[in-house]
Amino acid sequence: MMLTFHDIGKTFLSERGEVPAVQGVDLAVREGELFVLLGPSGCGKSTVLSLAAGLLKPSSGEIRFDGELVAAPRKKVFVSPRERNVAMVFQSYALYPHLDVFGNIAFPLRVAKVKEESITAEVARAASMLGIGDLLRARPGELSGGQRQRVAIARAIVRKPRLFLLDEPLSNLDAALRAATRAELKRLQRELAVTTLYVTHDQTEAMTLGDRVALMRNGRVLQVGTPRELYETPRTPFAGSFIGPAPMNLLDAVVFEEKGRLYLRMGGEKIALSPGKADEVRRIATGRVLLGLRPEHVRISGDPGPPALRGIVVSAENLGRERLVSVETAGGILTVLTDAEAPNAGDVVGLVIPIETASVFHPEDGE
Amino acid sequence: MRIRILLLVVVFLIGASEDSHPAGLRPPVKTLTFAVGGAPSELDYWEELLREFTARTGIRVELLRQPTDTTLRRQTLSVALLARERDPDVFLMDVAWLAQFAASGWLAPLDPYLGRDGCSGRDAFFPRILELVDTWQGRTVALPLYVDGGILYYRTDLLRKYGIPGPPATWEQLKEAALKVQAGERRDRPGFYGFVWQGAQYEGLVCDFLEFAGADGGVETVGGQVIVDTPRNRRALRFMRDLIHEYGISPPNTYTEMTEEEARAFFQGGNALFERNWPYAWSLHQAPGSRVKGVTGAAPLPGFEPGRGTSCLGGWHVGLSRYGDAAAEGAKLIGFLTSREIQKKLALRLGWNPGRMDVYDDPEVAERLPYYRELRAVIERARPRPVVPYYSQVSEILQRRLNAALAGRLSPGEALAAAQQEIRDVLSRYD
Amino acid sequence: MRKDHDLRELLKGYAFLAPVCALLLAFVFLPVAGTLLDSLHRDVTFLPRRFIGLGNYRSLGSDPGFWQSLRFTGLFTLVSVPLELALGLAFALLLEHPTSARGFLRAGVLLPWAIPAAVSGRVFELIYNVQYGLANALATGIGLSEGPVHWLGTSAGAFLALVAADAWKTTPFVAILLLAGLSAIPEDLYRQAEVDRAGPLQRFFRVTLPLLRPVLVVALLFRTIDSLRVFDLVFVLTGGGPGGSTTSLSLYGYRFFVGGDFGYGSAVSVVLFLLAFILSLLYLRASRFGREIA
Amino acid sequence: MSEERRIRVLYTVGAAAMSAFCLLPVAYMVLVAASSRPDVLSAGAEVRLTAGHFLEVLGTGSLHFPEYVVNSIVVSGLSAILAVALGAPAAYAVTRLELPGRMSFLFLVLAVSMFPPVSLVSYLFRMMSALGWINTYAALVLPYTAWVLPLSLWILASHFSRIPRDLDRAALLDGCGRLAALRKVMVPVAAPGILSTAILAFIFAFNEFLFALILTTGRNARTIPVGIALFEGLHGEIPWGMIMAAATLAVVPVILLVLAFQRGIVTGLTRGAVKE
Repeated sequence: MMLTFHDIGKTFLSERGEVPAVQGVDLAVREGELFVLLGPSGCGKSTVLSLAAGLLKPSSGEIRFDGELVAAPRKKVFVSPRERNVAMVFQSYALYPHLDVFGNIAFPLRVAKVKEESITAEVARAASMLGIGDLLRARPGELSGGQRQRVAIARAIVRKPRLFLLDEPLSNLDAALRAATRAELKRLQRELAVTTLYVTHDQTEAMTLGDRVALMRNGRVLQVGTPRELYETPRTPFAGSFIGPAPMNLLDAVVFEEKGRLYLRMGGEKIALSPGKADEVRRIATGRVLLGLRPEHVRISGDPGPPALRGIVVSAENLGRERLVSVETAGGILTVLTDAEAPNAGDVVGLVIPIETASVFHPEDGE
Repeated sequence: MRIRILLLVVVFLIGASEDSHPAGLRPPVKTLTFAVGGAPSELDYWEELLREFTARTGIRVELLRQPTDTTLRRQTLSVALLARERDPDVFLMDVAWLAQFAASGWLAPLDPYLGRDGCSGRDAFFPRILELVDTWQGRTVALPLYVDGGILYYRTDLLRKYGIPGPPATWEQLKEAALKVQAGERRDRPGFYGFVWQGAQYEGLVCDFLEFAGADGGVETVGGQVIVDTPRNRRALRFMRDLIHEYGISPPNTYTEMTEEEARAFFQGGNALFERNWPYAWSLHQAPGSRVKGVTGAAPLPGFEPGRGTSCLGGWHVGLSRYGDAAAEGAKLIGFLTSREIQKKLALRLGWNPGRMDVYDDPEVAERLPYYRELRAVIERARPRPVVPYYSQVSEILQRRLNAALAGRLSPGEALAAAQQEIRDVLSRYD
Repeated sequence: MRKDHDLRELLKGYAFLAPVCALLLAFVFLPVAGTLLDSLHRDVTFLPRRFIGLGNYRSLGSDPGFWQSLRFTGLFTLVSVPLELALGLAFALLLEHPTSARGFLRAGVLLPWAIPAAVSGRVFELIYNVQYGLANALATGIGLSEGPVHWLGTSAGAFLALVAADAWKTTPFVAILLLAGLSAIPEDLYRQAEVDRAGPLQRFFRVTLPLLRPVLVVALLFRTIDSLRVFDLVFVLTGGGPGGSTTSLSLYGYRFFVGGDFGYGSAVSVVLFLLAFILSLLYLRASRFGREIA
Repeated sequence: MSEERRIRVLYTVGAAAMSAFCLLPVAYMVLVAASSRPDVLSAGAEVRLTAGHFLEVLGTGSLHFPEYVVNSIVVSGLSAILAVALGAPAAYAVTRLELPGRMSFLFLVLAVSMFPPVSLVSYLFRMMSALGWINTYAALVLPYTAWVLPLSLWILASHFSRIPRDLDRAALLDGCGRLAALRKVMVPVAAPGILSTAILAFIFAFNEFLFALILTTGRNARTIPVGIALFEGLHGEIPWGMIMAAATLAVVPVILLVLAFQRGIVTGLTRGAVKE
């Protein structure tokens, strides 16, 4: 199923007056795609999910399933969740405490008045897919977090909906289980090939699961793209910092043209840009800019001389497999993520600036 | 599933009815119902009479038992009649609230049935009572089933034992006799009292008060005004209060618990010399198991001057509900109950004094109930309480104020003055 | 404006509320309005109904019976409510104290509240009986008085008898309310107070009582409104006697209905209604009404 | 350790006094009901235990006592069921649906529980007599339901508001309409709460006296409280033995309810008037 949001807005009425939760959201989720909504808490991602589910009515804009209107306030159109044939897995799993696992999974089929024999078969199939075939008689209260989560997913799968909605399903699991479940979820979604909208605040989850990811902040969609695009070409400093193993270094720099070539001066160093990079930068901004350098891209070299940037090591944090080193340079403090041996505080080092993979932003974007 | 329950409930309620068993379901068939209350022995006898009526006329009658307390009996009847219920068809009314029932238009006129097939004409009954109580706006709305007048019961053995010639003619003589006998009897019977009467805060207190006030006292209705605060009435109330607090002749619970039944049980237990009560108590005092069997006499109530005593007209009158569903059968029952034969049975069995005059001349009655001769005179001279529709408000005020005086919270003068003022206010509402 | 609520959804929502509204309108608000209307009429069974405006209320002004019942109802409330709160608090403290028999204790305490007041009224009528009542047996037993005491004889005696019977019936209700308040107080506050070396009494006055204040206010107002409308116990135990000294407003109004004077009786009950209504406004504000549900 | 022991003694004495205060009158009632003479305390030796009073109260047809018991249970039962049947959807709507004006609705409902019965009863009587319902179950069940609804609605609302909202949303997504969501999810999950609300409603209705006193005239709908209040017995002066026997029998239903559902009642009552 193709899901499209066109200029969707949602405002809530509270004591303090109208609060816009979501504004001007345009999304297009393709058939069978696992589309992730990523963003900090309160960015409106869950609201978007609820709007897709029909639990909330949009204040403006239009939502379409396969081109058909399901919600359009101006045209007085609103299809209830029941008729949208949408399945959702809640962060709290929302299992019915008064029913056993079989009853929970069978619930949607029973509501749809499916024949009892086929219910038993369907439930068995869904349960085995999730590896909980032996838990059918158990009560939700007796299950572990992981098991409860699988039941919730089974309940969503069993009715073969045309849209899956998952609201941070892994957030209540412990770290080890989360990684395993993530892989399993990816395999399952691919196998069922159901269009899926997945909400999370965890960028690793977004990167590993999402076919495409929409980064949201303060009710707006900042950027949509494949995980790689978001990682490599963040359009705003926020995107840069939010995605990636460590926050991006943001330094003031100046882009200027000299004899037909584009240069970039940062912290007293003048770096020439390759023609490809020059075109890319010229399209974004010239003059004073914000330069984004990913700590994992910056390399420490023994020789502090040019073309490296000379700096003094301030501190070195041990993150297990890697080290996060902070280096004081003329252009400000730069952090470097390296798996090599970390220099000691006070050492003088040279930083090799990965200009090809750097990002350039408008100064006013980086508030 | 819930919808089905709701439907079941609604159907059940709509079918609900009011007078048939098992519970709350409306019966199609018409039944004649007769509501009456009273002491248990009376209720058993009513069952017997109704069986006899059914045997004779083939009309089935259902007895609706009511509590003994007259206010509660009135309340259940008022609720039924206000709601224009089909039952009861026939019921008894205390003479005190008959006027309100008549004025409210709840009583079907009996004139069409009088003097025909088994029902006596007006002339068979005490004319003064029929005129003053049972006639409303020119029509007969009720018939006296039995009439009452307060009488004085006394222990013949104790009077003889203490050399007292006979029943007292004046309250003063009663006091002397009581003090004398009480002093003697209390040696081995600490709970013995000279005189028991009705002092609790209820209708009975108003009757007793009118009798203490005597022929010259009492409550007059003059030109739409009800007069209660008179010097004679104040003297009577003072005497009543002194009986309890001053002379200690009447027990302390006189003004809290003493009603007809309490007084009867007290006297019947042999704990009192004199008892003021209604004639119904006579047969009970003579019944087996009563400690005063054969040593009880009855006499007219004394007055402050000899011969100036009076008796408060009580008694219950039988009426036909205007909303009943069995008018003709009801009238037959009324005719049956007020017939000479049944009135005689009531007199002999329950000691109820007939509302008709001929029974008093019956030789068997005169022989079995010797005091009836005197009683007829008492009844002919008995005085009714004010026959006005708002009597219950007047009575409520009197009950409260008289009881307050007996309880010592107000002096007799204050009590009557306050009562008079309150009555004047009430009447202004019903001008 | 709520433009995003479409009508159909709203109607379905209100349909859920409709039966409740219908029932309350038909069997509570309509009768109250009707009674209010009746109170503006001379409405007796034996006279035609006539509009007399505030006539009934003026008569009430000069009716000692009314003032007596107003005084009794007020006094009864002033005495019984604080007593029940104090006793209720003591019960709540006892009930909250962990003991093995707590379940039995709570059931035992709930019993008086569950028994209808009219039924317990008859039991107390026997308890106060002069000859063989329990009260006298106890009184003479522990030497409080030599001879049998005539409880219901004097107005003071009847008043105390009513207060005691009412306390017996409703203290459990208050205790349960306060128990909820007590159990809502976090345990570690007490541990903290103990660490600050506060003795049991200080803990009570510095921790328990202040935190219990909101519940106490709710219980106070709840009971005040309840005791203002007392009827069952008075009807059965003292019948308003002796001498009308224990007639409550409800009983006074009732007596006029049964006597066939609807107008005057309605006026009495409207006065009681206004009293209760004003207090209930206080109650709703005091319990910071309904925030949590919303 | 004396302070600790002192506290423990204080509590046991207190608990004993409390239970005596609450249970003595009930025990006295049962004692008099089961003894041959009312003056059981003073007569001492001459008293013998007898079930006579109970048999007489139940046996004497014209006392109609068994019918009062049936009436009380049916009327209170129906009112409790109706109150919960109407209260549950309303409580669901108030806690779950974004209905404008639901706060004023709750206010209106709560205000009702403050009304003194006497200010309703006279006009209610006229309504019922106009409908011809006096002395029928309808005359009591409908006003009783209206009377216990505010408390039931309030308690149900607090029970529903404790159920996680996601459960309700999950039901909607699983294809239920609002009513189905209520019936299939909310009600089963809140079942213990609903049961305790029904029991509370039953006890409140069972306790009602004024409405029953005025709206019924005979045995067809009269309830226990009125039956016992007007109980004059058959043997002249007040038959205390029989009245206490009737009273004992009358309270058996509520005693059983209290013993069986004591915890539910406590939580219900606290939710009804107090918000944790």
